[in-house]
Amino acid sequence: MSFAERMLNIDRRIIFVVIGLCTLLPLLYPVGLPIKISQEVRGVYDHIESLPEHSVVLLSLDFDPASKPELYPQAVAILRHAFKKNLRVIAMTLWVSGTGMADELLTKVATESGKQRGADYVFLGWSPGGTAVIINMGQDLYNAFPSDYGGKPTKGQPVLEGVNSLKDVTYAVSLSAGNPGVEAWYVFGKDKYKFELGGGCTGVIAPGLYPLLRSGQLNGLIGGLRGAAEYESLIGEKGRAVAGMDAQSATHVAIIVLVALCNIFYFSLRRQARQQGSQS
Amino acid sequence: MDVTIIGAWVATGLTLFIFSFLYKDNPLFKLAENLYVGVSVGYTIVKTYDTVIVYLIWKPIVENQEWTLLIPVAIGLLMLTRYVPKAAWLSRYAFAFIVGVGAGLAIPRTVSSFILKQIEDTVRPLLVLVPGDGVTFSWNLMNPASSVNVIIVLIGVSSVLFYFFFSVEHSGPGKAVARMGVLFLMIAFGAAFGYTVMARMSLLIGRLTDLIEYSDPAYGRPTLWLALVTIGTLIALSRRSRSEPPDSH
Amino acid sequence: MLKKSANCVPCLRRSASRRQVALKASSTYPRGYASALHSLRPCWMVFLNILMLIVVCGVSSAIVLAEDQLVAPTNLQAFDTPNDGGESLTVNWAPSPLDSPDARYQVLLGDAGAIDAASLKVIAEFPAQTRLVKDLKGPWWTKTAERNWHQFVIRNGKGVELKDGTAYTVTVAVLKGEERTVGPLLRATPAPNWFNWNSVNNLVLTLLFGGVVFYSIAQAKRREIFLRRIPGLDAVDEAIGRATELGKPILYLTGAHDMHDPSTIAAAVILGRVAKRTAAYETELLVPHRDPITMAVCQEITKQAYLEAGKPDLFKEDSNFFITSDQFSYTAAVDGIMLRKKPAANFFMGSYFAEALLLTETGASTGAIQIAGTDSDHQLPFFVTTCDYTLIGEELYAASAYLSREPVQLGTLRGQDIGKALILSVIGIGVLLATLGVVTQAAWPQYFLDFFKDVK
Amino acid sequence: MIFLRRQMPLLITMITGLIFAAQYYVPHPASEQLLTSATKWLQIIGGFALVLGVTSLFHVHAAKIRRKEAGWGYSVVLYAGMLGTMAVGWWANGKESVEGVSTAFGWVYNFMMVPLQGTMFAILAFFIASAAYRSFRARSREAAVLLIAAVIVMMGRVPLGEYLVPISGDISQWILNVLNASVRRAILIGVSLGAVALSFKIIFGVERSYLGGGKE
Repeated sequence: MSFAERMLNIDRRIIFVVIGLCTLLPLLYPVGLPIKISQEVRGVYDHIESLPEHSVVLLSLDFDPASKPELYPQAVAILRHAFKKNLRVIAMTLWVSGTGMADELLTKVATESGKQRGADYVFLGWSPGGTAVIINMGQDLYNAFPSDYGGKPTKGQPVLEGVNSLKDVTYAVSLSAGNPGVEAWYVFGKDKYKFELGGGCTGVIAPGLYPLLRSGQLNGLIGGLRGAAEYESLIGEKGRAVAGMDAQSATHVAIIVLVALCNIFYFSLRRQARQQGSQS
Repeated sequence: MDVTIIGAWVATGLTLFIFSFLYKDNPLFKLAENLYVGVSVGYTIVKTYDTVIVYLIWKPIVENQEWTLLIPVAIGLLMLTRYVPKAAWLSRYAFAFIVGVGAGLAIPRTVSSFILKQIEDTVRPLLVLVPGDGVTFSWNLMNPASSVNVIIVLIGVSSVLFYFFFSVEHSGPGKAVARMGVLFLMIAFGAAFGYTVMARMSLLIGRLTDLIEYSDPAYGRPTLWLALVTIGTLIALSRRSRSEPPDSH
Repeated sequence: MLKKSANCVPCLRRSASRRQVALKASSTYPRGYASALHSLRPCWMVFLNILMLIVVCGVSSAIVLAEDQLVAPTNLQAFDTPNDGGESLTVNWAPSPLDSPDARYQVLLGDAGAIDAASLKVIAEFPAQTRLVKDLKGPWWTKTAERNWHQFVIRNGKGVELKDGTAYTVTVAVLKGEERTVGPLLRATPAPNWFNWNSVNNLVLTLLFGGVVFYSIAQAKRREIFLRRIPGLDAVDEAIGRATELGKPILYLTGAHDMHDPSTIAAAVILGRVAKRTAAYETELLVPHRDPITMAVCQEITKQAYLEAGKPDLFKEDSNFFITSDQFSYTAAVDGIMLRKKPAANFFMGSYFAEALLLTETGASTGAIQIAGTDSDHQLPFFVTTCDYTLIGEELYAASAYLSREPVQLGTLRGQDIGKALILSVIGIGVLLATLGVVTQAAWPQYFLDFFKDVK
Repeated sequence: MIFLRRQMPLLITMITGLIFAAQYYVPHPASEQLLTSATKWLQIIGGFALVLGVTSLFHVHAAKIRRKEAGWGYSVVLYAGMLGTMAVGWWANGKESVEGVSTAFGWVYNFMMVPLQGTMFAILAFFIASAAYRSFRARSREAAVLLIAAVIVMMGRVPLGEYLVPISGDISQWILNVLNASVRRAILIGVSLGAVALSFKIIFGVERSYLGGGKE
């Protein structure tokens, strides 16, 4: 067995340890490298920045705990921004297992921003049907959500004054980890009810949303933890995402090194095989 | 506060049990995994009951006499006839309705959002009219709307569309176009690959951040103690299995 | 249908508004012009009207030029907004040479009985050079006025509450400094419409594509349809050959979904082909399953394949076996099989999630030839890097159609191909025309391009 | 009887499909009202579908426990988790928190479901790393292109990468915005054509696998 072969066949648990350390050490001893802001994230930020006070923003938290590390910081950053701008926030989720997380998140950010449920924001909770919920909200919001998360009737809540359907929403942001998510909000929402739409998503689905971004169907896109970190830097409140960026850097570099090693060993093995082939 | 401390211990323990899969598939992992499936099913049932039965059906009917809502309830109940072999065919009515409405809703909307909109943005002039300069060709790669990028997008869209074209043999000039399509595809897959790596690493970062938080003395350092317990159990288990037939992993 | 929907209410309004304009404009404007006022006209008439408006517009602006003082908006028209759900009115008026940055327009609205402009309410005010028809979205076939005309759509909102079937008085005033001149009072009635002509292109293209698909399916039922050979299938044969040489088994996975999913169906069809080969070469086949029903179906398919290969005695009932429906337990078990039995070839067909990488990585480490085919685009990068050959997305369906020769599958594939060819040509012609449009500054390419836009 | 079992469902699909496809082009309030009611119904039916989806799990694991199959103990854990969650859920009226104070249901959610689900996917990070070392090889020109693009994007998306190779950020932006977007667009168009064709086939009864229940 050659060196390359031996190296390729090492116990993979050694790699697990390496990657674990690459994550853990930067989290314990952060460096704080500067974060460049991309156009996509700025699209969402600038739009919220440009909205007049008391505009209605809809935040659909379409993710479950599996994507919490990526989308939770995005949600916190956008909410802080919206509350700072005194916008009215309608929050909801299309993913049943994300309901509790969305509720906890809203309560936390609203409390620190001194906002009142019912007056400054409302959490509609979850409703089954996915795309049907979006269409139904576009037709009549009170029909889709007769009551909010806490069981209070939605009709008559001060925060929803003048809002009858999605047509009365100025800006909607869907933070999604899959389907139903950003795409569904475009196809079944914006396409007909004509609100402006921004997106936030996990890294896995982000590349698939770029055609919609290019064609202006989305006016901005926050991709993954990196996107969240950019948004946190934009609003000047560094949180979990910025803190995670060093670890992200370290793991990426580690993966790149591993891929490089893999290919070096692979090609040296191939050359060996070819040499042996020509000798025999 | 006490409840939170117990919670921290439980959460840490379950997190570590699942991480133990990295060592190998073991009973601790299976325990956590099955608990996860059970809890999420239970959660879904409770949420569905609360949202659908209570707020979408019961209250509107009792408080506003919206009797028409009994129709979807009937359709929903038809769906459950799947479990009664003799009446299972009734469930077809429910599926026929859902699938029919779904297909009908999807057709025009898909055409509008994913076909027409996408064609519209691909069909752009190759030259731009700059006031004062007249008609120009812009070379700026960083501007997504520049002429050169418009051409690249055009080539990408056409060659990839051609690659998934099955009525024509990929030979002659077609072969070159298809090869171009494959190269474009590979670059896009590369981008997706990079992004997916980023996403998975972020998830790990998120979990480790929680574990670090739970190693705080305020919680009684559950991370430390439970890590020891998990490792100890794994060692004990592997000792026991060594005396038995060799493991599958 | 459409003509019929333009019955009583719009007719009433039409005659009322025609009278209004005629009163004021009879001396200056050609009579035929009034016909441009009704809202629910068919498209070809709109087009004719626009041509007429071009003429009218030239005449009127020449006249206005000769005057010096502030002139009321000319060619004012008010009518029910076409192609909508009602509760809305549209006002059009011609541009004036006095449309300078300091001039402003006001839109006024009141009850049907109003005879004095003073009793009307100002519902909007904007600079004179804004709200032009050309700034509005919408295809050319539903435009109600020339490109450089002004258009304002009155909708329900703050201070405005329009009711369908009720007539209203509408007018436009022009302001410049202290001066203010009010246009003629027009009457119009909002009404809901039964068809949205803005999306007629969507309807035509959808029907066209649907027709093409069914036509191709009918064709496929009658005669052979050509389908190019999928290179991945050669790789399949090659892998089975190598497994035979090495005397090692073949592992075949059908993915995470059940038999309702097209990807699983495709995987089952390809399994039939693989099983036929393994039967011919007398190679062992292992098919672990995640879904009992899929397992039963695949068992039948395998049996049939062995029968067709003339080796029914070699068929083993337990070559298809159920492990567990649980994602990661299944993965761990299959990884175990790979490490113990060291299959010479691994096939991953169908739909996969996060387990894909765990499976292919283990497979790669055992040195097996790996062939994947999946429509799960999020897992494709991993398959491409860890497998020797990957059927990408639609190629999986094409491979299955190629093997099964089923008319519905073949026809659908052909129909989609025609759709793609159409789109490719639209993109090609469109880019040329759009570029020509920029170079020559002509508006006519838009007549083609609008038809392939999503303009609502 | 055969009509009721076989043709009738197909007829329902066809009629509802055609109505709701046509609805898109009709702006009249009557058509909008139809859409409002139908989507409300779908919401409610969606709830039943969800229950249907999870109950198959009941059967599988109940059978396992009854027959005392290998690993039936884990099925008991699953049942315990499910029933326990349902009990606290109903006790708390299905709310994770009341006036910002967490309930027992919220506790189960926050300290069991969130870490369990989150960690399930976090372990994939390790497997990606190990696959990066053992299997991400440039075994063909295509795979080489893929890996190079991947490395650039990985560099360009983290601060350290941009710090080490400043241009990597711009290049990865360009790859995503132009190259990646064009490919995704072509895929999107292709997939949408497939989806529209499938919907047509469903409406006109050519595709009926959704009805299930074998070839009765």
